Amino acid sequence: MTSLDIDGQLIELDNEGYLRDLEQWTPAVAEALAGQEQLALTDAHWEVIEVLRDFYHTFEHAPAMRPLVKAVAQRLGPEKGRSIYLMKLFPESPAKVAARLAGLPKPTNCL
Amino acid sequence: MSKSKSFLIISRRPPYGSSHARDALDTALTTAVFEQPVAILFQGDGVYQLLSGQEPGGVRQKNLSATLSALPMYDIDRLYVCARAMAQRGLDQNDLVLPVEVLDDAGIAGLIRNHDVVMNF
Amino acid sequence: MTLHTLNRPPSDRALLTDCLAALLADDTLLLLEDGVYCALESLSLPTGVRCVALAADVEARGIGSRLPAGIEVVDDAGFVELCCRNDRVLSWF
Amino acid sequence: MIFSLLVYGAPHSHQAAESAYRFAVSALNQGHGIHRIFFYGDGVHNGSALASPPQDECDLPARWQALAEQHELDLVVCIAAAVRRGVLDANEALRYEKPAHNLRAGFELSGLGQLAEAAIQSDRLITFGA
Repeated sequence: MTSLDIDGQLIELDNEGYLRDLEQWTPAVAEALAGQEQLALTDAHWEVIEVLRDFYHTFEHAPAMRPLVKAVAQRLGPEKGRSIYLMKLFPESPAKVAARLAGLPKPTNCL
Repeated sequence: MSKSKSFLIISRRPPYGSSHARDALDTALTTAVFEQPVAILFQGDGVYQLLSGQEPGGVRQKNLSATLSALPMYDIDRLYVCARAMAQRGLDQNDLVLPVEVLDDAGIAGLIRNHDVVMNF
Repeated sequence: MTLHTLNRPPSDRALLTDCLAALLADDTLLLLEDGVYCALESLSLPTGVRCVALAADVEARGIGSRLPAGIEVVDDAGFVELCCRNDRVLSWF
Repeated sequence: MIFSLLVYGAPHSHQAAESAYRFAVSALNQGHGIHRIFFYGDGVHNGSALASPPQDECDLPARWQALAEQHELDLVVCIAAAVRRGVLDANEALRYEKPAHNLRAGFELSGLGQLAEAAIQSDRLITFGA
């Protein structure tokens, strides 16, 4: 079992690096999780993470890639609402990687 | 995917009492992610899924109507309700969380014939 | 043409009503599992709709001799053939 | 003709799974193909390796497995429905840090996308609801 040490507070992760307790998410936790992926979070990352957290709180589920792209397009404009743009920010699987950093539940591998 | 088929999902069960309503919705979302055209018909007690004001925290479930509100994000915009189901329950469009088209029995029978795959939940 | 299957007894009134309302001429209604008990009611089917009941379920429930004249009984092979002959299969449950 | 089946009922609690099994056998006997059998909702319990009915009752999970081996059937258990209900393969047991796994040989866990794909690729999708 791994954990993050955020200013002396221990945040437990499961064996795939997802938060055990989603309530413990803070921006500092997101920074630390990103560090594990060798990602340095810029404003461009943060605005997508915000869209993702808003989506989750409004619709009560983490979006698949297509609705994520649509949500980003609606909020941040068509230039950013493209999968290529999101792939650059969150390599390999944007919906999955960004969801982990945003403190959303572990995906059920349902697609 | 090369082939495309039109899907109609009929959702007949009320929310929360069983997993049927959630399963119908998950099937609709997944089918849309597979880029197939999807329509949903709410029939029988299924129309209660659309009722506004749901607060299922006390029964420790997620808000189904919140996920239903995401349907436009998945480009699922053909939503139908059964006219009989609405009338029997004294409901009208103003009671619902999403805009829907009301269909009478003939409309529903025609809807079924117009879709390649019809799944009932 | 649609094959409709129904597997709930007639006491599930709302289901039976919605199923019957969805039938169009040339459709077939297949009753199976507890749905075979619906055959014992006088169902008002639209003209041109065929109603059949699944043999194993009719026998299991001992209602073969009680079936009204208009209801045909088909075996499992007949069920498969009906699926082939119709354009889609819609299950009411 | 190519069929896919959607099975919504658990063995024993509901007749749906047994009806689906008989349909599958009958379709195969007539020379039809079965693209996939998808187990959803409580139907995921058809994929349990631990179901233990008395010897004089039908062991449906064992029958599915035998039918799959005989005809190389694709038996897919919805992963999201299964892990919620405690039907796990070795990989998911590891992911969720569980002490055991119980998915029967011949079945695989996969996503709901496999249901959509089955409906697209098959001539008919037949639902056995519960």
